[in-house]
Amino acid sequence: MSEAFEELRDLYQEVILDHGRHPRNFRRLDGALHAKGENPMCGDKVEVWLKLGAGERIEDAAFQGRGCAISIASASLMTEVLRGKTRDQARSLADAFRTLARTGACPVCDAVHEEDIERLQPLAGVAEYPSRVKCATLAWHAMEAALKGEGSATTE
Amino acid sequence: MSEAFEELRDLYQEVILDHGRHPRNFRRLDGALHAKGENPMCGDKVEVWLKLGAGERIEDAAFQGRGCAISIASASLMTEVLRGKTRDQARSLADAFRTLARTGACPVCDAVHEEDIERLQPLAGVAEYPSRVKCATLAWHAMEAALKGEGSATTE
Amino acid sequence: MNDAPPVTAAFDVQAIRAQFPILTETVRGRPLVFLDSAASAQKPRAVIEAMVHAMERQYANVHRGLHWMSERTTEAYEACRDAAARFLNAGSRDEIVLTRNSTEGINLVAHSYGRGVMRAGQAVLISEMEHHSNIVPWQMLRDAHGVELRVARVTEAGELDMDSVAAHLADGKVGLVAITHMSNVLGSYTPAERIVRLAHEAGARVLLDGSQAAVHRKVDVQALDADFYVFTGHKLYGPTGIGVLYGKAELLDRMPPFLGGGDMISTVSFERSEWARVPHKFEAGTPPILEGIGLKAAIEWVERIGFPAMEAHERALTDHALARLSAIEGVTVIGRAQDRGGVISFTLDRAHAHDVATLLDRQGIAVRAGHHCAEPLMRRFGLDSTARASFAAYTTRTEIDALAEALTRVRTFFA
Amino acid sequence: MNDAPPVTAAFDVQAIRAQFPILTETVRGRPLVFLDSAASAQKPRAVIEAMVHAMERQYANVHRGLHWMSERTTEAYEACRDAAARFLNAGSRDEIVLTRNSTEGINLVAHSYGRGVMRAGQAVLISEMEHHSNIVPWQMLRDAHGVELRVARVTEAGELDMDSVAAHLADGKVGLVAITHMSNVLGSYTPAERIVRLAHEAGARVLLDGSQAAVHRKVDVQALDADFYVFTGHKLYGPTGIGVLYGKAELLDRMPPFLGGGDMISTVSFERSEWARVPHKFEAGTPPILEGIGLKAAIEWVERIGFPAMEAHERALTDHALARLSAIEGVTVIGRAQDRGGVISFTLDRAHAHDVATLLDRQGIAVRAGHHCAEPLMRRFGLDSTARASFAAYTTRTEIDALAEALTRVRTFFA
Ligand SMILES: Cc1ncc(COP(=O)(O)O)c(C=O)c1O
Ligand SMILES: Cc1ncc(COP(=O)(O)O)c(C=O)c1O
Repeated sequence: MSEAFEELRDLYQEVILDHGRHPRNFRRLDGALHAKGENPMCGDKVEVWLKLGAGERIEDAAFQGRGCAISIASASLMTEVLRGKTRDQARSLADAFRTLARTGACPVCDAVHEEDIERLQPLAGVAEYPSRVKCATLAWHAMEAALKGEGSATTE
Repeated sequence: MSEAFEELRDLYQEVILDHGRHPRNFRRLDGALHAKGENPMCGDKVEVWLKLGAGERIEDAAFQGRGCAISIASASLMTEVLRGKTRDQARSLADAFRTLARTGACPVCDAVHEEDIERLQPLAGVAEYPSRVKCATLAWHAMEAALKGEGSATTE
Repeated sequence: MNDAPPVTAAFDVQAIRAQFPILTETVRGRPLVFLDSAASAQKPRAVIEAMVHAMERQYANVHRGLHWMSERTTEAYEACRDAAARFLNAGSRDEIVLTRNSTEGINLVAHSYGRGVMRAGQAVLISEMEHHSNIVPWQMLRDAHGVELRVARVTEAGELDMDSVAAHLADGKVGLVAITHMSNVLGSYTPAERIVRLAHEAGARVLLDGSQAAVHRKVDVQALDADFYVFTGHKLYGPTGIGVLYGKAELLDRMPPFLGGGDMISTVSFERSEWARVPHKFEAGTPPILEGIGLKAAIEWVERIGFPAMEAHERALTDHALARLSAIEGVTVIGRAQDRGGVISFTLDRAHAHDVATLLDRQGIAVRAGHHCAEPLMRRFGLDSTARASFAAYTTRTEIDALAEALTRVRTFFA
Repeated sequence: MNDAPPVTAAFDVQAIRAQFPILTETVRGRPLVFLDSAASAQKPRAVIEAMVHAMERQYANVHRGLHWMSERTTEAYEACRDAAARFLNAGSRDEIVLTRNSTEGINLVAHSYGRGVMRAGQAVLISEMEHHSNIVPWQMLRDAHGVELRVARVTEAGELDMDSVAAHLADGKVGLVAITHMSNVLGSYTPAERIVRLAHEAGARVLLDGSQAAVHRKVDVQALDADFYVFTGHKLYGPTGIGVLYGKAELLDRMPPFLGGGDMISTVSFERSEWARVPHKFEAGTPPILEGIGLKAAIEWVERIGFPAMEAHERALTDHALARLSAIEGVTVIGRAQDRGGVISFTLDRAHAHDVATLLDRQGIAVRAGHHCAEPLMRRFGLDSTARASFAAYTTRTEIDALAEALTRVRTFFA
């Protein structure tokens, strides 16, 4: 790949392109916790479903929506890393991810979320593009709304 | 008079101070044409009376009012120079005077109004102080309103 | 105050660029290619210097000061009104109200003409291609004042549907037509003269939103016979914080004031106040003094170049851009109006407009992406968002080529 | 961006003056003595440079741009909100609405709180010493919305009559008290904390007009427990075209929007629009971007000097000026409030204020003369007009001596 393309890669890493093109867990879940997320500024829309299992752990997570590659890839990656998490763990991971997206790093998260943050690392590049941070965090806001039993979230 | 005072003289010539302090024809005229003038921006107020005599010539002119030295002196001088003028002459003199006050000179007036403009010349200095031009022209607007049978004029 | 080289018949884009300090900046390591002038234009040195001159050498509050600095500043600020009157060929400087921006100008008309003069049961006619600033004020008027809101259609080609305009005017209920003079999304001009004629025949007044048009084309409000015309300074190479509302004197005279405060009154007592005469009646509080001084410089700068030269330059750029963009597989340009200016919206297959904009930005190219404050128009074309490139006097062919090449790269990337 | 020398404990007025290019100008052949800062203050280099930096190096429209220039400009502009929140000690940056000036801030509250939240039959309480900008919007509200307008008295000493305030609040009908925090004519401060306490006890909200006060004294809206607070950028050494409205979040949330347009909505369809969240709900259209950047620099400039030093300086000047002016035969200073700042209105026997101002101007001294947009206060004191000298951080003792000497000359002249 030429140098010119290399530049484009710093934000749009292969993982993001891949999840953007082929989102995982792109489906509805019946009888699950559910919330919608919307970023009215850019029109991105996402719906998130969470199925809680034994010990209130997330057994299955899924989403549908439309938007930019960043928001779709972030939602897709999120559904993957959420499996097996308790409510508290999911919320704490959401905080960690928001820090990552806003600042490009999350020094304090290493201890707890090391492995998950590593998987989410490809999205750290959005920190360089402040207006895109909300694309990356949209699904996470919706996920938290679902956990709280709120029907919707907005990242205006 | 010291140099410092000389500076103050370029606008406030002795004639103006004198007419400002001792306005001439400062009275009402019964049964005469009459109009009020007001400059709401600065609060100056003036009333003008004109008595027409034979041949529709101004036989007597008078005023009352309150305001700054410029507006009082201008009204006072006006009542003096208006005597004996026809309506048209008074209007034409008002035009000439406004030019004088705005620009500091009235090249085209010399022929017709030479003598009157010379008497009014002390007011030419206001041209250097654009916001004061309206003080000088207030009475003249009221005078024209009186001639037209309008009750009031404003130089907002 | 202005040392811009005289630009005459020949349009020398490099000489023009040299007057815009920002154009030598780099972004993400690349020379800035600024194709977002429809959102806000960059500022030539003449504008910057006029504002600096005021702040460094000649400044005070205006209108009420009797001292030298105030009188000189008043003259400099009020000269903006003269410049705007000349720029729009208004019948009188008193028909120029200085506002904050187009949005405020439209709100002023919606308030003072809408609530003050229109009656419940009348209608306002807008179109599907309005900017939110020419939609929301009319919705608020509708909801507060019982006025109907009608919407003229836009054709598939992205032109105002004049049959739809005529149909909406037919019952004579429309009191005001408020329509853009040029779409900020599609670049389409609307046939302003015809709109005005039709509207007047149907007894309606017309407000034209010239936020885009006034930047690219000579506007003559008397020739158009427009009742109201608005534009915004920051798109015309001027500062933010200032805009212009032209209104016919007879209308402005009849309208109640908009905001209350200093400068818009003639006398005040607690019982009642008397309004100052037009246009001051509509200008409450300390005005945008520095901005007026900057806008005057911007208008003069545009006049020195002249619209014939600027329009020719922008037309050539637009043709070139349309050709280059259309040649890229997967790129769709939205709208193909006959009469159009240098604003081009497009989509790229399989890539979201936001990703396109970010990837262009990564290559130093600034385009806008989103709904461009025209959500209803997006919906009209079945879209969520588009990317938009827009051109100004300082835009070059090379920059458009850079856009086309970068876009080709983005396309390959997402393919 | 700012090369102002650090000003620490010791207040060095010459070092401050050096930061204001305009102060070296001459007027009518004399060095400028600018004693009209209460109308609008001069601009320090830090403000000029911040605005120039934006125009020359980093500018684009804000909020909706995804590209570098837009993102950086958004950050720079939004930093003004943070600066204003810190400056007023607001609980949150979302409680800061950026307006055009104080006048717009007051109109916004009169519209969105007055029409949107208050009910007919309630009353608004103002005072005899308000600026027209804090009178006329309430008259318009009264006439449009059936709200009563009450006026608290001012004592002969030029202080707000707190008994009168209490009496007007007694029947519990007052929904909003809108009172100046410092008179632009008399220099009197009002006891803002007591006003707020009394008003809250009577169930009323309070808007404080800080156009003058915020320039001279540390304002802490939380300590005051003010519901609304406004100030205007151009009096705080900032540019024209920008002002600040602070409002408690719970109130702003309940209030309907003011102007409609781009940036203040979350979604738009022709049927209805949803408003953006606070504070953006109140900010329609392209905001005053360059002005926000300038105001932030102004706030930081003031903070670097610090109010303790600035207040001490201005208090010394005011005491000196009061002593010198009172010593001139025929000069009457209007008002003798206990708590007062550097704004002094005076009259001169046998000379009209306008003549005084012109004759001072002839000597290079800029003072204001007239009703100072406070006609009712003039009437309260039986006056048509006064001359007014007002002081800023850059004012010197020598300038006040120059005023006193020039005034003596004027007096002799008119004697
Ligand atoms: C006390 C007071 N309130 C309000 C204003 C209005 O400020 P602005 O004209 O900037 O809106 C002023 C100054 O003009 C003032 O001194
Ligand atoms: C067509 C059109 N109308 C109105 C506006 C609003 O202009 P402003 O935000 O300066 O008020 C814009 C630009 O934003 C526009 O393009």
